[in-house]
Amino acid sequence: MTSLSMTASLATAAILAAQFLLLLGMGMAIVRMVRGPRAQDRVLALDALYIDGMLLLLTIGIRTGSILYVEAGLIIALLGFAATAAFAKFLLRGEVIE
Amino acid sequence: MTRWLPHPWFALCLLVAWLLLQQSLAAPTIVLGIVLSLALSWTLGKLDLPRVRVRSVGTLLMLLARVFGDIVRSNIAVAKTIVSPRPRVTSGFVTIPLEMTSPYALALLACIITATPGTIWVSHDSRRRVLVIHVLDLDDEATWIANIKRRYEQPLLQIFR
Amino acid sequence: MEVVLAIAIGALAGSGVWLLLRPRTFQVIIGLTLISYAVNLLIFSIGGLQVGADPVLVGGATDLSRYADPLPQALVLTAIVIGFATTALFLVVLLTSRGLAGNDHVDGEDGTP
Amino acid sequence: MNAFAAVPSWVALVIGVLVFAGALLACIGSAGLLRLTTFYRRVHAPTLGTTLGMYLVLAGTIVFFWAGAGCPALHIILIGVCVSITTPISLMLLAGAALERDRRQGVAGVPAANPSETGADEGETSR
Amino acid sequence: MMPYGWISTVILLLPFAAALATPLIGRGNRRRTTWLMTGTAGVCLVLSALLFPAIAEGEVLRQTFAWAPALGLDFTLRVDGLAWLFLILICGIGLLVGIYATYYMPREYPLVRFYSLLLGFMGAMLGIVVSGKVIQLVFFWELTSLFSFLLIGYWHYGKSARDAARTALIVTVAGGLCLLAGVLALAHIAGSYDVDAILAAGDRVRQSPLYLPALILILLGAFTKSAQVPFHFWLPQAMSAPTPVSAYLHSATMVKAGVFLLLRFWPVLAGTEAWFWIVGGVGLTTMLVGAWAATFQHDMKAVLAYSTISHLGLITMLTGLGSTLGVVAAIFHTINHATFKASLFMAAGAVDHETGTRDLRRLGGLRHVMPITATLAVIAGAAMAGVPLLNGFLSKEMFFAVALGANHGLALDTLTVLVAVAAAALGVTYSLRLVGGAFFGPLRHDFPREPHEPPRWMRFPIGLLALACLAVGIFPGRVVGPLLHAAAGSVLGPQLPAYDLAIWHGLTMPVLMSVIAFAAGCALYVALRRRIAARDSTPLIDRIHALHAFERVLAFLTTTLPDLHAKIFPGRKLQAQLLLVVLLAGIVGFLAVQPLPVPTAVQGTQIDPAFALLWLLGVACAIGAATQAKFHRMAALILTAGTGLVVCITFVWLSAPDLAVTQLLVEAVTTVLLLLGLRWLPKRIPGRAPLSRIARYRRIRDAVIAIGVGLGLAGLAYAVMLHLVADSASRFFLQQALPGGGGRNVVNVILVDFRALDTLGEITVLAIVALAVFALLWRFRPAVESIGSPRKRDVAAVQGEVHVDRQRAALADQLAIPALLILLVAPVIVLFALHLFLRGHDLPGGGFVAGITVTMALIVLYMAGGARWVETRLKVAPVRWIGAGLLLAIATGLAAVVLGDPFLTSYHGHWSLPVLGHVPFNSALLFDLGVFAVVSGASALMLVVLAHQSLRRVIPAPEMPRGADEAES
Amino acid sequence: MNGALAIAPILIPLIVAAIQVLLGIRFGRLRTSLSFLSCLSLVAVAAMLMMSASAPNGEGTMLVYNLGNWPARFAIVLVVDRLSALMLLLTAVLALAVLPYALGRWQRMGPHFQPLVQLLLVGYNGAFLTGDLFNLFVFFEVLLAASYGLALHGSGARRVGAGLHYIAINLTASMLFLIGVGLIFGVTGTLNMAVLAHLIPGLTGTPRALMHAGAALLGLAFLIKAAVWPVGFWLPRTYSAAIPPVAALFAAMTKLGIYVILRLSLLLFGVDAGAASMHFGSEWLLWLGIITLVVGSIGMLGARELGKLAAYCVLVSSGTLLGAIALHSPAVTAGALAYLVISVLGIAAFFLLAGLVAPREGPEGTTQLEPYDPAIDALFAAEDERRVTSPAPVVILAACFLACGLLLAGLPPLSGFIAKFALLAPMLDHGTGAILLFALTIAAGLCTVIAMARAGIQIFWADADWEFPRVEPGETISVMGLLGICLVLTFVVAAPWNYLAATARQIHAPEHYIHAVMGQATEARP
Ligand code: NA
Ligand code: NA
Repeated sequence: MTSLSMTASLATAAILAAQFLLLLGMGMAIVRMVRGPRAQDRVLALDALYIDGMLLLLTIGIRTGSILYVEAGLIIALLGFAATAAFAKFLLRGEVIE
Repeated sequence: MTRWLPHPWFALCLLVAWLLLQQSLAAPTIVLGIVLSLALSWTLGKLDLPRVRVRSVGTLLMLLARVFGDIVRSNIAVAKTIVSPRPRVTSGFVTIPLEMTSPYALALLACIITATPGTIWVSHDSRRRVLVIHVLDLDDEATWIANIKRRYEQPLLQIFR
Repeated sequence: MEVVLAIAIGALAGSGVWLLLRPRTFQVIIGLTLISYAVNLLIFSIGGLQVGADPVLVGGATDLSRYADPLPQALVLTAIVIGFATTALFLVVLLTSRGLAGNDHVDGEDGTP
Repeated sequence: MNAFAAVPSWVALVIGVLVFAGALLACIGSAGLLRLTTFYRRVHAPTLGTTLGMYLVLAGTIVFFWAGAGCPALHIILIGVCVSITTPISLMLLAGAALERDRRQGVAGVPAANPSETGADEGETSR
Repeated sequence: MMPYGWISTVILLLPFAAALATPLIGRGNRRRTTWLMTGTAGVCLVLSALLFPAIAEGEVLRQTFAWAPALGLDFTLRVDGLAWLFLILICGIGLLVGIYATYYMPREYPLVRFYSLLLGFMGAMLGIVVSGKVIQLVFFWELTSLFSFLLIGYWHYGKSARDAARTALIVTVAGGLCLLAGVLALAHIAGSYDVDAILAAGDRVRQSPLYLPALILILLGAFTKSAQVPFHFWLPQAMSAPTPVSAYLHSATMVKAGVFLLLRFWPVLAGTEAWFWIVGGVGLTTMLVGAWAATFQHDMKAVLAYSTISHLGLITMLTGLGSTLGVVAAIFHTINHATFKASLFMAAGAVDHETGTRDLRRLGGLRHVMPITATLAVIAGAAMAGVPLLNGFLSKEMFFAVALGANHGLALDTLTVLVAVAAAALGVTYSLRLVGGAFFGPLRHDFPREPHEPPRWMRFPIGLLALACLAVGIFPGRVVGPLLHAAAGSVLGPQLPAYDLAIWHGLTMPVLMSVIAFAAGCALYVALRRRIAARDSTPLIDRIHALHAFERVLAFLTTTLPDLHAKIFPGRKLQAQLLLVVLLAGIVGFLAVQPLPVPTAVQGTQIDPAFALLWLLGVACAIGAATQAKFHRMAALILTAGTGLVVCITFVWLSAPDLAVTQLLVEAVTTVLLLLGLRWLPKRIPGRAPLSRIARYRRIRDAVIAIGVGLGLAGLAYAVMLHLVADSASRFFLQQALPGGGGRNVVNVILVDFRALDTLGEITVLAIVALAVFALLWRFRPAVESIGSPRKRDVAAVQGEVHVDRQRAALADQLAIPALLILLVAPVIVLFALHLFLRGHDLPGGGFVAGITVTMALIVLYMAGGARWVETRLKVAPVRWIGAGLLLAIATGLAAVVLGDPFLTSYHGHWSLPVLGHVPFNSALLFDLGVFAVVSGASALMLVVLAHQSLRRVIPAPEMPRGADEAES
Repeated sequence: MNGALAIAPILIPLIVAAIQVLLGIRFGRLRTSLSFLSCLSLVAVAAMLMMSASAPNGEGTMLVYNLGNWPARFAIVLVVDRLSALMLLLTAVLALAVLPYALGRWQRMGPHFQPLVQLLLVGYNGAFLTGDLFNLFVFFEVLLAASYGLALHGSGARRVGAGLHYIAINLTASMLFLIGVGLIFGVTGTLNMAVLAHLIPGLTGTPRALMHAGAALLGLAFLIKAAVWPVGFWLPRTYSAAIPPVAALFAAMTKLGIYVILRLSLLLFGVDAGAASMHFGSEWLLWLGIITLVVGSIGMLGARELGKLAAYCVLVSSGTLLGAIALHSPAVTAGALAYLVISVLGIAAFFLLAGLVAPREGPEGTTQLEPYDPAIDALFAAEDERRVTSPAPVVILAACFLACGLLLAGLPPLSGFIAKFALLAPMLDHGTGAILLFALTIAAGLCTVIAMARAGIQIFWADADWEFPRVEPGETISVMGLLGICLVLTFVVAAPWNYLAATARQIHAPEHYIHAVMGQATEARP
């Protein structure tokens, strides 16, 4: 019983730590976003931010024990690229849609 | 058949994706899934998606396993590079002549190269059949060219002949 | 959590208001976006914050306290959609204005570049 | 509020390790964004998070729901598949855009449109 | 018994009916219009005369029609002696003016408008005098102002006529509005709008605290209408009107409306100090000023106008002195003035008509060519001068008697007498000048036209009026006695004083004063004749020009004041407006929170440090966006997207997956839309120059406001978050979602069932916005300078000589593989959208998110292949989706109405189908399908339309592209 | 089925708009006929609702419609009382009257004019009918979205510039609206206005303070829509830039703000709201109304073009109404309602007319009406006796202009005078502020006369070279129709006035409303 709760709390701590790491990653991405210096750096940072955010959603799912948040993650996975791709295309062609 | 089902492989993939999404194998779900995947693959046909022909499923699976291994290895390598107090970086562009022309093969190669940390697809010239990639830890250009041609291009040529 | 969210709402609203008072159309639209984030969070939070509550009904709805407050969420959803629509329109209007007036000043007159 | 109450202890440990490791990789990837000095180098960094980092977290999640709630939650796999297809799209476009702009601004060291003139690293734009 | 009430009704209605009939009947036919005018006036005159037996017995005739009884507004006609006297004046002079005008007005004029307006005026004037309700009186009062305006402006091609019309309108309407206010106050005191009730409440009125304001307001009405100093200036200017109008409105009738008002309310308002000082003082001043000014005019009509002012002042003063004899004298002089002044106006008109000028300096000796007119003018002029055996003499006598009878203190009484004599003397002078200057002296031959005697029917009205002057002057008791008795009796009632209308009362003080005045007037005329002719302005008072003052006020009101306001409140500036909105929001929000909430012991949720860290990032993104939005738009956009992501994660954290999903999708679409637009915004380079002082001040000010608003909202949010309501409507929704709504996702059930009308409205908003966007960009072409060309063309332009084709191919290559991958992902996105849609009722999802997701699929396809590529392969008709979706959503709701339930009632259950087994069905899903269609259609339409802007490029600009580069320069 | 009549004013234009959208641009005729059909049926439905709302059994006759068959307490409810029926009829008549005007050149200036008008009506009618605070927000947004589209109809630098300001300010206002609704919901747990009114007396301490904050922000949002000083500067520019039929339709929009303030202030902060909340904010409303009135008058005096003049008339009427309803007196409210009706019709007619006499397509700020020049020419210049026969259309236009001036200035013989009288007469009982309002309302009438006379004289009398665009029959019909209604209302006074007086009494007794809505709670499905 105690070992179970011990490992459980250890796992919880690991999840918590993971969340901190992901948030830290997001923070570093945001720093890059602000600093630039070029537009593609910022877009790249946004891409990283989306991925870290998606992973964060999954960890929240684990912490709350709810599977429903996976859908939000799936949306980031499927559509998060749209924004960055649009930015990238914009940088590439000066036009998102030709 | 090809008129109404131009992309059977994709239809199948879509059906699988649908079932995964629904997490159910109930009759209505499957029926609906079939209808949807047929409709969507028909739409893909309307969009002039090139036909795909997978000649060797086995090679494909082998390639995926190899890529997974490469990904794990290069993840660790790149992570080390980043974490090391003074990153020793010798990055650079590598130009690789390619033999293959199939769009699917190229797309898969692009995914593989981009997904593997440490390499990134930069540009491809379809007329001259050359590929430019950027490598984070570039020791020897020739080795990189040889590796990629051997480890990825050959299987891809087999798969999408 | 309440304190954090309240500060967040204030900060978003403050940034938004600052942008709202700027002279360039793009600043205004970003400002409005930020304000609408703040407002959405405010409405969302009025029912109180619940971490780990069930968002959808499980079994019969007997113990109501285990569920997140649905009404504010529904209101925010409507507000988000309407905000999206009006932001899109504002965007198009500011583009048209830029095209017709020749600059991106909110008053269409470019005093200071 | 212990989410692991229903999970066997060793499974909990496995989940913890998987998720932590994945998050660590993602974090290192983001750190790369900061630490690496040029755009062409930085563009490699996020792939840590989109590949192994993500695989680990996804695996942890699948295990968690499988073991905890008994639901297979296989659609989580879809996340992995989608990210693996979509990330290359934006990264390729970004790298292409960077190359295009460098070429246009005449930055030395980027491979010219004529691929035989590919240069080495030293001339890369390092800002 | 005569149906008196109905007769008075006919008298009132007939002119209005005729006025409306004139354009129809008289269309272009001068004869018919003239007959209509004169006939109407004649009939009214006869009908009025029929009322006399009753009036003579002191009866008050009334007739009431229901108009708005609940409003206290009955339409009551009330004819007493005073009203009857005015009826006769209005109709009688109206008849004569009608006859005169047809000969006076230029032959080629159709006169439809003229007679129509004249009839309308006559009706309005009759309306004033027969009003039995004070509001009714104001109603007709303002109507006379209106008709006066239109008649003065009859010859609107001349600037003088236009200015005169405007001045008269503004002055008299202003007076009318004052009258309205005064009358409302009066009625408020008396508790009724009924004239009789008010007349009966005299004591109450005079003791009320509202008496003085009411008095002043009513007097303002009277004084403006009767051209009393200082509002007299409109009357001389109004002489630009055709002469019949001057004769009718500006001598005989309309200007007498003020007098009528003073007499009408004399029993209620008079008898106080205030009345005496204001009415008496104004009347006295006006009398003197008018007479003095009349002496120095050169235009015959101007002389008459100022003399009218003077006589009106005289009448006003008579009512103001407070004696009952004064009232009798006022009424008597009103009659007399109407007769001689109208005939003089008509005579002046005849002179003008025959010679083409009215300037006394250019006229002379007309008695040789127009002897009859000259004779009539002499009679009327003598009446005006107060020559014995004419009516003017009698009323002047009475006036002197009243002046002598005043007892308000010695100095004041003496002054009154002196002024009376002086005014009378001046009256003699200007009468001499008018008649003498035009008709006597040597005949001149330099008139613009060759004068003859005017036509017989043009002389007829003048003659009739001159005859009246004589008749009254010689047989006052018989001719005018009963009228005066009836009129004065109706005002004074039992207070009616004894008076004698004999032409000779013996050698009394008034006679002496008359003689003095006459002699002085003649002497003055002889002495000043030459000098007057030589000067262009009135001595002593020409510096005080009321008209100038009026024009200045007008200029101030229409130019200076608005400019000043625009300077203080820059309403044209968006920033200023938004600043006011935000500031006011802060102020009212702060002031309304009373008492300020104190932190309670209620504990919120435990702070999760990760959550705090998350928001540290979110706030950093927001502030970053705020600072970058000026020069680095793309950075700001990216940072905003980052904030959106943090918001989304917050929703997940706080158990709101639906919100998270929606937020994420909307975020994505908005970002793409903004990005589509970013391309058109001008390039901006961060300036090296330091901020100007004003810019720095603005920034600091805005920052302070922003921080204040942020703090305020944070405080409110904190307070409301901690306050939990036990009995919220949410409980009901949680309880009823499954049994009543058939869904487990309560949020979605609320959206498509409990509060489906909100959702219907929301998709309507989307549809509208899409249509508006479409309409706006329909034919819009971007400004030339904002048209950069896409990069591929620039590359071609820059490196034009080398391998253009190869460059293109290379760029196509760069897109080829991403495009293929996107093509593969797109169907998965659509699949995912349908998944979200179907599960919406039970799990996070629903029509809206599904719709947006489909749009995202479309967006990525457009990005991959370009607009043309997609549209040649897929038939995208988003407008249809919008219409169909709206109809589907409505139809779902209406189905319930058909089944007898309220709109949007939902039905759910299960169908058993052969192969598929149990299939749940829910009508809300159909509604959601409508939502889905509208959302996808609307967002796709916006996207497509925006995307097409890029196709609209006409000429590729030779310059370097802009947009993304802005960030780096 | 009688109940279903309550939703008809929302559904008819919505369905018609959807069909019009579906038809696309090609079926112009059909689209127009549908619009007519919609407006005619709206007038009919509104008249029927009005009759049912004024049914003889007392003043509490209200039609309560529970959407989705859910109890009114929780779901959305539509309420038809005398006031909402009145507003429905007013907008329906307005729309019907304006419709012929737009048939020619105006609607062709862009696509989708007809559906946007219908959707505007959806917004109006929904906002008038709803008994739910958040639903009110939604319908406000419907209205605003449609108004954005219509304000921009025809595009051009001027409209787009004005539209940009209009949208930015209204988006900000919408944020305030949301915050207000959020705060009120947060402390009461309900969005239903009747339930809210029922709960407010029981609030104390912090919740009451928060509720007041919410109400204040909500009020500010409505004040922005009502274009009250100092948050109403957007109006003159937007309205004068919009095409005339649109501006005419917008004439009722500020009145919607007034309507909501009237309804909510009486319902939530009426006599039963408890000492701390009774007449909450009415001092502010009174003074803001007074200032708006003054500013509107100044603007009117200074207006250099006809559209601006009309727009400032809107401000004047807004200020007057706001001040009047702040007095919380049934008699004044009744007068205010009369004034509201007449000013909507009159201003709409004026906007339409302005489009016919003024060449609108100039850059903003073009001086169409010259400022007053105080230089005086000779008093008795020779009369210019040129032969005058104005063409019949110009005479008709001039007559209409005169009628508009009279209506807006509140001068006889048109119903503007009666409305103003009804508004002013009961005002003297209500203290200093009311007397000031009384005086300023009268002064505003004078300012209107000055401004209108200046404009009218210059357009119809002075400039021989003033160009009158060719007037199409539909345009004349619209103007004369609106003015005709006002003329009829001069003579037919008793019945309309009784209705308005009863309306004022009804809304001043909010318990009717509360009972009508909350009494329904038991009848609907569980
Ligand atoms: Na890579
Ligand atoms: Na709360």
